Amino acid sequence: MTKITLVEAVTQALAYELAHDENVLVLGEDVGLNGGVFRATDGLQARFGANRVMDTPLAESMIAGLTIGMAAQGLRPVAEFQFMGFSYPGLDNILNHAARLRNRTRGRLHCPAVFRMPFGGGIHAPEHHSESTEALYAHIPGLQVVIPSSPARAYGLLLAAIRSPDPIIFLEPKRIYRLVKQEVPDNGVALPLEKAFVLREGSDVTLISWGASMHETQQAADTLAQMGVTAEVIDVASIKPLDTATLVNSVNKTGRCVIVHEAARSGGVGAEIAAQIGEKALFSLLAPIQRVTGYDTTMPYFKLENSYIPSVAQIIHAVNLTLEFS
Amino acid sequence: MTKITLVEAVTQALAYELAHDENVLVLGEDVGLNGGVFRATDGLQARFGANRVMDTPLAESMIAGLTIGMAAQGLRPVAEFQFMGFSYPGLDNILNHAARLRNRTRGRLHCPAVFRMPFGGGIHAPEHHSESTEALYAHIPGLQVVIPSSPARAYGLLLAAIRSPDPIIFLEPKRIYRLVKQEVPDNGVALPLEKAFVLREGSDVTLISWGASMHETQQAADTLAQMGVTAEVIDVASIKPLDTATLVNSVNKTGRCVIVHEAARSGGVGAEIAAQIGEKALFSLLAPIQRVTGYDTTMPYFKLENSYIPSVAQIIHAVNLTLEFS
Amino acid sequence: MTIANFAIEYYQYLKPDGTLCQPLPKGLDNNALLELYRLMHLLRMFDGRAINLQRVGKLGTYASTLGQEAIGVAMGHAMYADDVLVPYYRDYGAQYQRGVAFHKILQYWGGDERGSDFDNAEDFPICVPIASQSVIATGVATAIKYRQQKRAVVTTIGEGGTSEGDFYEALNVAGAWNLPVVFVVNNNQWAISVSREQQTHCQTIAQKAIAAGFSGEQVDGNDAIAVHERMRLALEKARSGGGPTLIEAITYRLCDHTTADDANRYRPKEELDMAWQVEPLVRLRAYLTAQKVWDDSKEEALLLECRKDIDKDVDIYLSIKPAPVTDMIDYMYAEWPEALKEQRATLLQFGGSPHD
Amino acid sequence: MTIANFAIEYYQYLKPDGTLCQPLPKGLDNNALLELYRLMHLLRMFDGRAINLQRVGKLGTYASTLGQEAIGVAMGHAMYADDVLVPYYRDYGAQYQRGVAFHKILQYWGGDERGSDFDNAEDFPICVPIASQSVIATGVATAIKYRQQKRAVVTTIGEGGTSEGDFYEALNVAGAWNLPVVFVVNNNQWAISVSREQQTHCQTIAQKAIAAGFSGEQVDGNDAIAVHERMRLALEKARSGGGPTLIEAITYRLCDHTTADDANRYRPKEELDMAWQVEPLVRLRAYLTAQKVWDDSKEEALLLECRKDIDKDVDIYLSIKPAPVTDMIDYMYAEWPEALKEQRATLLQFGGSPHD
Ligand SMILES: Cc1ncc(C[n+]2csc(CCOP(=O)(O)OP(=O)(O)O)c2C)c(N)n1
Ligand SMILES: Cc1ncc(C[n+]2csc(CCOP(=O)(O)OP(=O)(O)O)c2C)c(N)n1
Ligand SMILES: [Mg+2]
Ligand SMILES: [Mg+2]
Repeated sequence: MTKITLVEAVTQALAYELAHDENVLVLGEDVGLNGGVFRATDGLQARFGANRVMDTPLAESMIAGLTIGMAAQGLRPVAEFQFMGFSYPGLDNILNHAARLRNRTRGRLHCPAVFRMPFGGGIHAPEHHSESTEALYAHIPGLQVVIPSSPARAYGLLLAAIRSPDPIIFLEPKRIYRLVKQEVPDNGVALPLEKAFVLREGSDVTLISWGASMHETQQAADTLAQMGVTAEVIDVASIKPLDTATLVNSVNKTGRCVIVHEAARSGGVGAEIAAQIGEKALFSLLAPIQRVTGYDTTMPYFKLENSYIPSVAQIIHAVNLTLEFS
Repeated sequence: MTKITLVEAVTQALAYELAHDENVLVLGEDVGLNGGVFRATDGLQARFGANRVMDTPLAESMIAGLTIGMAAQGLRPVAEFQFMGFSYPGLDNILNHAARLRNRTRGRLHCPAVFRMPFGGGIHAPEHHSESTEALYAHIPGLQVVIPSSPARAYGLLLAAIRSPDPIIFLEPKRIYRLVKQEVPDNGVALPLEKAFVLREGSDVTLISWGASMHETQQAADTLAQMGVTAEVIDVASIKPLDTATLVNSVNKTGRCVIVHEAARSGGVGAEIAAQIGEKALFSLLAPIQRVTGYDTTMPYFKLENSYIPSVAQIIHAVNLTLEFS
Repeated sequence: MTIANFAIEYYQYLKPDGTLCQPLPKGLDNNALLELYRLMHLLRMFDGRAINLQRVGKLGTYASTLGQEAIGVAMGHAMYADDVLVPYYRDYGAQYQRGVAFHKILQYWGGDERGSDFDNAEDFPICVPIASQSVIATGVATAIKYRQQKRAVVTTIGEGGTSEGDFYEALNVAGAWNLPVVFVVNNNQWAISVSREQQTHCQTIAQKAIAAGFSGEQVDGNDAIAVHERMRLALEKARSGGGPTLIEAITYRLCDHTTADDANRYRPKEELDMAWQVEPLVRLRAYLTAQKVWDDSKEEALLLECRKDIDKDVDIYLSIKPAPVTDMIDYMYAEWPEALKEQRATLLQFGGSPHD
Repeated sequence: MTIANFAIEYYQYLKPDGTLCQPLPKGLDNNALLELYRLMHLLRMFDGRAINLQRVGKLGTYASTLGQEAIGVAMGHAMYADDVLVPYYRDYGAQYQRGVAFHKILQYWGGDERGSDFDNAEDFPICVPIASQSVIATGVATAIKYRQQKRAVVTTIGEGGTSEGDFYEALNVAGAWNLPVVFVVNNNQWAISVSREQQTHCQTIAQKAIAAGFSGEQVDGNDAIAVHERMRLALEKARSGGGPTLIEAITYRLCDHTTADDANRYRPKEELDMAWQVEPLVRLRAYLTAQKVWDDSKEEALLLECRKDIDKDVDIYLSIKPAPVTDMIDYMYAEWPEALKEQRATLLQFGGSPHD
């Protein structure tokens, strides 16, 4: 089997569902002939036709509303926002309708839609192309927010998202779109949506992250291992709802916790995780939870973005703080 | 001096600034002759003219963008979104421009704008009129988010917001728009924007809240006092940035903390507060921090809204949990 | 060099005095007109009752349709059952004909989500965030087009709402994709306190369709015949692949914006008086009377019948048992996520008993 | 009954073969045309250099203006210094004339915010979130109107961007408030891979102004003379209280969307070949040569002079010292809030040395 990248796994999942369910449609700006600006929909229009893989006019609120209308009719639309930084005009429809359709009709209608978007920095992109505002979506009741951080999880989680009867925000960490390749069997097997993934077991500290920062987090764990510190590494994957049990169990075991995310610190998803661990595992904590995050500033243009994105050194420093705490 | 309500204090602050600074303008849907649907701008158009108090077409993204353009020209526009639930179409411009204008031009331009909106439930309003999504705004770097919970703080904080050289999201808890009256001298004296207000000192537990929930929080403190428990009550007021020092100092003193907010729990501002207290006062905590919040559901229509809004009983229960913790 | 020309047409059949200004469209015989007349009366009476319920504290804020009955009623009558309605909040006339009982409408404004769980499988509930319904309607239309069905989508909006970007984005995609959707604008001259003239510099709202490359037209929205006929044609066009239409129906909001509003603060009294001269019921009654198919005794009987119908629905509404508080949780997801189950327990502990 | 009529006009002076189809507008003499020609060359050369810098890793993604030089250059030339420009990302031709040095434009695309701290106190920086510039421009215009100044605002957008709700909301308020703003659409036929025809069903983009009740017109966007004259008139109208204008400039994106794009994936080769036949520089050169004010030796001298200018700016760009990492914090607020000071310390500890 050939190995594929994360973005190729996205394409593979889309192709699988397009082939197996005629209710599945893909739509967005430039997703057709151009295959999306990251090529996530490469070849899909050629294979499935322009009525299944649709280039929309340039209007994100419309894309959101259109998707909701289609979903309410029982289709399973997968909409792409070209970059997270351009998703906000769609927020109103997502928050006020997608997230509520089932509830406000008491189940008469529902919204089995997926909203995909690449997010995060680190690819030397222009202004507004490097956002990590997953916390905005994660706060909205009625949504589920899922972030894959490996090709296999991209494939399995995207399948699950498309098959879900409820709206899913599917955030793709573009910095690791092509970072690693993995064998991902195209077997149509979905992964569970509400689960965190323990990527590595350890007993000294729990490292919690998601998306592209998983990369630095795992590197930090490698380095720590060489220093004799075994870290348990958890990919949250589902930032809404959180698989609190998995996180708490780990911290109960290790007594130390470092949360890593690229998004701005204040009100980031790390805060919710820290709060929940504080609620459920307070007296297991041997040291305050550390958050290694982006700053409360706009993501800088690319010349300074590496200074913004949490680094391996920062993670290790934070782990050391938890270890040294007396 | 006559006593005035919170919403009247808003009007008084607007009138004061309109009278004293010709760069101040008020704009929004129905803010003119109608005086706003809550009468927050009552009489202002008659007094200051339709070129200072402007009814806009019905378009929130435009209202946001218009406000930014005006502010960049050195005006001090105060825009009203009629309800928080209708503010989302404006989010894109607020996040991508208002919050960034100074930074992305390295100070060449800036955005001294105020975006006012009534928020929260409890007034038996129709669907979509009872939102508490302050966490969305509070996560956006470059914004300050301020919430008054008394007439005096409404007046003083709104003056400060209008005079601020940077964009302020000013959230008005409509449930308490007319709940209490207070003497509020119209002296043009602003309150500091970055400060939490200790409303009541106590030594057994710290109660932290903002907006309309301050009401139940203070009631709970009253009841607790009768039970012999002295609660320190803090009105956060500035939910972005947080006056962490005031919050942490209090918890260091009391050892117990209950955070109350009406917004949905997951990713609410309570999470950030809990996380920061966990970081800075972990070993002062005698019990896990309790969050008394709305549920992770859409704010229900008004028949069920009282079951959603945190109640005095819930707050007292939470305090008891912190007290009983062993 | 002129490279493009556009014209906006205006349609009217029944003048305010009850005489025709052009022959009746075929298909609309007296029986059909009697039915439209009956429905308008029913709606107006329902409307008055709802306002009364609100005044005595038995209903929340309510948006009246007074004076605008011809639009909803004619629109609903022209639609087929398998068309889809994506309404705004003044479409009870259409909703009623499509399976939405009046007690459901009361329930909705009574603060109970179950009001939107009505007897129509596909129609959307009332939309409050203005203009979002427009883009959603294009999605419904896209689904219909994808499945190659011969059905149309109708979506409505106030003239104020046409200033929203969503309205335009919807028109634009409907034009670009030739979608089977009819956009109906209830131009009742006011958006709360903002007048039609303050809202937009357009001579007509209809011409906003020109920005999307398809046809818009104006119709006398107090003329049930005209609204019906233009709707019928637009629906037919949509169902048969002819694409979208924008219909601006000129009417007047004889009521306050909602029961939470006091229009006396901003609306000139003379304007209101003049609007009462052209309202939709009187003229249709005049026509039917001239046709000798209507008289005072029939009117009396009709009013009685309407009252009975509405009494029944009001009774149902008032007797509805409160929903369990857990309803606010149980419909959020197909299944309430495991991770959130604790919250359900908290709600059960503290949510109190259901309110009524 | 027809109640409204609209027409869209098209304007051209200079045909692709370099001959006039109508007399030169007064005010534009040969000297002015020579200046426009010079600026277009300078811009095209800058553009090529920027692409080269990107190819060798000295610049980030860059949006080229190839083929669209007449728009920015003529627009910038027609504006007064105290007008305000709220641009999108293909307006270097105008920005350059308004105090934005080429090295600032390079710095912007080079990933450095200081590129938007340029020598113009009021103009906005390049706008990336499409169509948000349109609404912001209406705010600038509102400020100007409020202060009763005789100034105009110019804002630009691509034809794809006109599908955004923000564009329409901006037109609508500009019409409703009679704002001094000129909306210029660079219709280069493509929005990345989405063609003009897929984007909207409109015959013209100009007609979108009809939806806002003011006039829109089409101009040959490869004809610097036509763009200049129509801009001049629209600006004059705006400054003198005549309200907004929409100008659709028809051109072609001879380049890829940006350096991150490969237009060969979607753009027909024949279309590109045809577009090269009507591009803006050749025709103006033909005209000036026929006027005997231009010849090969002048062309050579001009190119040399342009190269020198651009070399200088590229050198400045390449020699700029990296910004301190704390810049990302220090410009967020007038003063970095007390409550966030810890974060500044963390940045100083871990931000590393500035990158270049
Ligand atoms: C997005 C949004 N903004 C604001 C509101 C508040 N609001 C409710 S109705 C209304 C006026 C609507 O006027 P119009 O579209 O003309 O419809 P009408 O009520 O006159 O039928 C406003 C501003 C809303 N519901 N949604
Ligand atoms: C709101 C928003 N959505 C999407 C994008 C991504 N994007 C950048 S340019 C572009 C195409 C723009 O086409 P057009 O408006 O015709 O301008 P052109 O680039 O052709 O000059 C898109 C989709 C964006 N920048 N902003
Ligand atoms: Mg109206
Ligand atoms: Mg284009």
